Amino acid sequence: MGRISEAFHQAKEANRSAFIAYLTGGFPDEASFLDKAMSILEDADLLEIGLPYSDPLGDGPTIQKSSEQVLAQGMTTAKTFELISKLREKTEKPLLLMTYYNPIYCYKGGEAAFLKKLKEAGADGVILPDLPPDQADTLIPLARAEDVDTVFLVAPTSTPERLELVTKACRGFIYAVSVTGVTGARAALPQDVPDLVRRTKAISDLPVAVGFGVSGYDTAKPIADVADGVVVGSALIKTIAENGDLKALTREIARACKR
Amino acid sequence: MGRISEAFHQAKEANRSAFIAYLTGGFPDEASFLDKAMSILEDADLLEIGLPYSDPLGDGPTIQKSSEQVLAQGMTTAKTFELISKLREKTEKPLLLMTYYNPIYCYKGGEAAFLKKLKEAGADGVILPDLPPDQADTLIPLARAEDVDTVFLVAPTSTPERLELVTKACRGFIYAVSVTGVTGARAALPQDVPDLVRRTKAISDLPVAVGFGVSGYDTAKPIADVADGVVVGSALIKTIAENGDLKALTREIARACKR
Amino acid sequence: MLFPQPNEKGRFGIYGGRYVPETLIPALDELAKAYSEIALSDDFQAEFHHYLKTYVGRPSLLYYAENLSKYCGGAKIYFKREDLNHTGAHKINNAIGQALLAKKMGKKRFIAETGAGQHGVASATAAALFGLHCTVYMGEEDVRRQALNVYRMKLLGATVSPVSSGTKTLKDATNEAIRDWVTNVRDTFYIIGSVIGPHPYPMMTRDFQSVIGFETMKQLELAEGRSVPDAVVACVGGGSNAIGIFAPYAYLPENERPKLIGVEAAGHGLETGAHSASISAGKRGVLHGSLMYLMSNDDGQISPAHSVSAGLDYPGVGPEHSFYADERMANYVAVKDEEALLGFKKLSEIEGIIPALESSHAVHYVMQLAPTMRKDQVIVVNLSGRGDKDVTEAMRVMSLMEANNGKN
Amino acid sequence: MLFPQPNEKGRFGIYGGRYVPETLIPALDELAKAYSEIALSDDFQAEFHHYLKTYVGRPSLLYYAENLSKYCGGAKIYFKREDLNHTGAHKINNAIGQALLAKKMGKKRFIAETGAGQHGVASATAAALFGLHCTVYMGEEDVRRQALNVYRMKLLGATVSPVSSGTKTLKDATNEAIRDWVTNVRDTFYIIGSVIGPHPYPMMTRDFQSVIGFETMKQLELAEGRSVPDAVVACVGGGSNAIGIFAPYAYLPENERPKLIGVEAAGHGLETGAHSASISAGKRGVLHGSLMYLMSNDDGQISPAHSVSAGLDYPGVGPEHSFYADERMANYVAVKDEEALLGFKKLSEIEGIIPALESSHAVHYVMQLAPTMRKDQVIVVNLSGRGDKDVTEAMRVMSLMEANNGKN
Ligand SMILES: Cc1ncc(COP(=O)(O)O)c(C=O)c1O
Ligand SMILES: Cc1ncc(COP(=O)(O)O)c(C=O)c1O
Repeated sequence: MGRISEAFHQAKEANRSAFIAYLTGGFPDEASFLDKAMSILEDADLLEIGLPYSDPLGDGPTIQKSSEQVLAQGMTTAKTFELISKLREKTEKPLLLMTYYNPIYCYKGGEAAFLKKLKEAGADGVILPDLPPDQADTLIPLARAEDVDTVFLVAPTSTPERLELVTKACRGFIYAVSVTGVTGARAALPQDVPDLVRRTKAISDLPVAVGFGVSGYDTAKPIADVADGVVVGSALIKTIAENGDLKALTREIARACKR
Repeated sequence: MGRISEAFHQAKEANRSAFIAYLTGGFPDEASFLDKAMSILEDADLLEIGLPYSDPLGDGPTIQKSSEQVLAQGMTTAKTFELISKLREKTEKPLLLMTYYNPIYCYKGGEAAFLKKLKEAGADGVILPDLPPDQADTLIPLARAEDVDTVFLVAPTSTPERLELVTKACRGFIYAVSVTGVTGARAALPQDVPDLVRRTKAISDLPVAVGFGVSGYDTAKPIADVADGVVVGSALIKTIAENGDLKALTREIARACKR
Repeated sequence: MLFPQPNEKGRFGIYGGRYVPETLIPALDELAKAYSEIALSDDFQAEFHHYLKTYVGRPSLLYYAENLSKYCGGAKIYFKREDLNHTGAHKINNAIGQALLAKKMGKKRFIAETGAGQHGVASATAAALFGLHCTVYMGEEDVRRQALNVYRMKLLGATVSPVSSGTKTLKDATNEAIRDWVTNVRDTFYIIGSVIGPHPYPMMTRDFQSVIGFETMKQLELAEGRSVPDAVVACVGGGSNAIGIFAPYAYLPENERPKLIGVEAAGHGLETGAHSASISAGKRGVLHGSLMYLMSNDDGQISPAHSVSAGLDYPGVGPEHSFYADERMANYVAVKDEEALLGFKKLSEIEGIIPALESSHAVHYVMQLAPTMRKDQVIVVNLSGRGDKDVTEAMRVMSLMEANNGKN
Repeated sequence: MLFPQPNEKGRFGIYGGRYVPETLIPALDELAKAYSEIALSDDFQAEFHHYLKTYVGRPSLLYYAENLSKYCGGAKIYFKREDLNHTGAHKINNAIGQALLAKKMGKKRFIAETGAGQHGVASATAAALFGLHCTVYMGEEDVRRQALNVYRMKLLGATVSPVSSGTKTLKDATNEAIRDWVTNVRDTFYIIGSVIGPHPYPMMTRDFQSVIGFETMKQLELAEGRSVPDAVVACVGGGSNAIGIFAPYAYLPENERPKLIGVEAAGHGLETGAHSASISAGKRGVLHGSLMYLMSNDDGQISPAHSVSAGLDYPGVGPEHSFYADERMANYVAVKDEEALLGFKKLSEIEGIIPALESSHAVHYVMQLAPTMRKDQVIVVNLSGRGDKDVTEAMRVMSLMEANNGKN
């Protein structure tokens, strides 16, 4: 079992929903990134590292700004890989790279080289917000070969056929998007989240994590009740950006994850 | 013989070209107008009084501005008639009104009333820069009835047919325009002035005065040599506006008028 | 001659004539002769219509405004889309016609006056097309209001000469153009932009613009099975777009004639004196070479006109309109600035067509007229130009108006 | 399907595809289905062409530019006058097509991105015509450069939403529109303004714009006795006007195909990096949902594009152009800012036609090409839009350039 499946397995055993944290690579700056990540991982079960991108069209303002900031500070794909390596030296928890497709496409050596490098750096999986599985016919086999889990997304708008297609292409877990919309902390989430989780679980044995919009206990709790994982990103970034109490937030989420 | 013919006759007798001065009615202000006019008439043989008009499309900037100024000061057609009356009390020299057509057309009682009033005020003639004689078929007989001389203009562009038509409609004198253009003092005048004067005199016994552009001795002299009268307007207005030596100018013109 | 008026003396009834300095009379004689000998020839007409078709993009559409008609809930409203012409207004029809005639006459230089800048742009365009230089006179106030068109004229290679005398608008620009013409009459052709000026200008401009009305007849015949609508509505500044669509209908026998309605600019309101409604609130007088309805005081001093639309901001109106008004061949009404702005907004929002502020006067009027008519009746509105030139000024005025309304 | 490409997977060769969040995939499926079932139906096509004819004013003229042809001294130059369309550019063809489809699909709200503002105006216009609301995303930098069009959109009742992220131009406006769409996908129709975006957009926009090329064929047949010219020139931003005129020629057998030349914006020069020449100086990559030629750095970060013309200021180019380029079905060249401004000035002065700055790139190129060709050869240039929206900015840039030249 890979680290990702293992993490979900352990959470389930502990009657918890897994806490999946997102942090933009190199945010708030290269030096503090590792500290923030390690601090978050004291409470979180998995970490998504975002490859900063110039045109993050699936992201709301919080993550957009964090990307702009770190790019302006000189973040690159190579440096993101380095940060993953350094994290891997400090933790055995699952690390995933969340990236738009163009940085993979443009990588020297292409998809194969990118995935190889990612694996070498110590990552366990990749999340691809703008690459639906039907556009990934070359990437998926390469990822399988490198044993990098491929996490694709299902959405409230997904039809049964799409659910079938997407869940089949996933390894590690399935990422269910809570809202039609972009990333960003929200005060409340739509009513139909449980339905999407149910529909997904009905056709797949993989764990299902729900993300987009989780901002604290109140939004995390109802998700934790139905899903195998809760993804939190913008709320963490915002807390760091505003020098808020990061520890309090991660503890709050972890608490919400308990059933 | 009317005052106008008489004035030309006397000038001719004295081997002079007549000096015809133009002054905008009420310029530079109502109070000083009479003084300026009387001062000018010490050297000039005839005086044209311009009825100030909002849209003097035959005039250059100097006369335009003088009109704008006096209109802003409250000049009206009635006040212009008053000024003529007052002048008539002081002088026996010929007085002519130079006016665009709309103030006549719009006058209460129309052309007839206007001409009657003009005559009563003591004027001897009217000069109509935007009323060619073929548009004056009602005005001309009314003027004849009031014994107001009608002065129309001939231009360098006038064809033989037009010369014929215009000169026939004139009484008092014929106004020959020296240039294709608007009023305004010029440093030099075109070469073809003598030709226009000759062509006009060949078909009419009336005196021919030349105007537009006369600025001083050098421009007046060649006209005086060929024509029966020299008209000076903008140069006088300019001198008054700039507080120049009006006397020196009128003397200079009078000197140029001697043959 | 296409129409029974003007008479052989260049007058429409008593209106028209030639009240200009003698210097210009021979040029007008030459022009009248050239017009009848050259411009009315089949060859010239063929060439003129060739340019209208291949360059201007004529015929302009006759557009059935379904949304607006439904919104008004009465007669069917059609728009004659002069706004789709190259350069964006009806003015180009006449500018091409006059420029082509000038070229045939061997003239070397063009001058023009402009208010909204549309005639200036049209003249500059015609000059570019025929390879001649054009100087455009434009009041300083209009230079400010219609900055976009000033740039366009300059780009087209024309010289824009701002006029600072008088009211600094179209009237004074016209004075200045006439002064230039008097000075350079021998080689210069003055392209007059409306049905004003000394004979033969009002006739000539009317004839060149009458393509609008003749096209409308044909197009309406196709669309509605009859060439004559129940009413024809057009805004009236000098009156060229209105005459262009009226003239082919105006001389029909009275019982066949549609209602012809000219919409003047009531500015801030006729009672305020700040308007441009020469027929509705003026009297007879002479300006720019012809006798017409005119705004002037008892002394015959021309009154300053006012309209939110620079192209209507003119104190006179063409002699032929003056004649129509007296003979009751057409009716003339007036629409205020703020009403025109309502028409401007409404047509933009409801049909996706931004009309010129000038044309917006006609738009507002038709929105009042249509509901009073039956659904089987038909109105044609001449949409004389597009509003791109006006959006900046309109936004400025509308936000001022809102601010003022807020205060009350 | 009208043309052999894209294949059943929505790709032109390797280009195109659907690189978008999963949330949008069902909407794209729904759209693709509606497009083939509704939009390709005879009824829909009839209705679409009815609007093109009665509202847009099509067919647009094919104008023989005699002055410019003589000036260049080579091939005969024709302009396809998309600038005469209602709203002033080719964009309206596609906006009407997509909006009509959206209406048939029961959508309640439109969104659009815009660079020069022409597509925003076109979308706002279509929205007004069909009675729906439209929100237009526009980069803050473009809001400044194209103020006139911002006003126009507002007047048409649209909401203009300035975008301050990234480079504050078209690319970022498109990101923001996609974010809106992801959020409101259930009732919102995204009207994309060029041949970009995920399948079926590039195909759909191409098909709606191909009316330009099909009309050209017919008109050229009438004018020259042959429907195929020797060369076709068009500017390329996203590539919709170019595809519109190229596509009907592009799939002809190679020996019958005219030279197709796409003119990209070389900005300050390809060597400076400050340009928008994705094919001439970019490499493959993914942006806004499809694989295409693109300007990005080694890490795949999108490079900021630059062009004096807001409508070309985009770092990518449609997948079909990328395919044409690889297959050598068309050639792509690049023209610099200052060269485009020369074209802009020259066409204004010599033909009286002020082109959009975008189209001016094609104008400048044809002025280089025509002299190298024979007098019996024919070039058609797609004059994609009019320059009214650009005159203020062009005057500003030209006077800056003159000031700089003065210094050297
Ligand atoms: C669009 C438009 N309509 C109307 C007018 C008014 O002129 P006329 O009354 O001669 O049509 C103008 C004048 O510039 C104009 O630009
Ligand atoms: C007039 C004009 N031409 C060209 C373009 C570029 O777009 P495309 O390459 O899709 O034709 C634009 C875009 O706004 C435009 O307005």
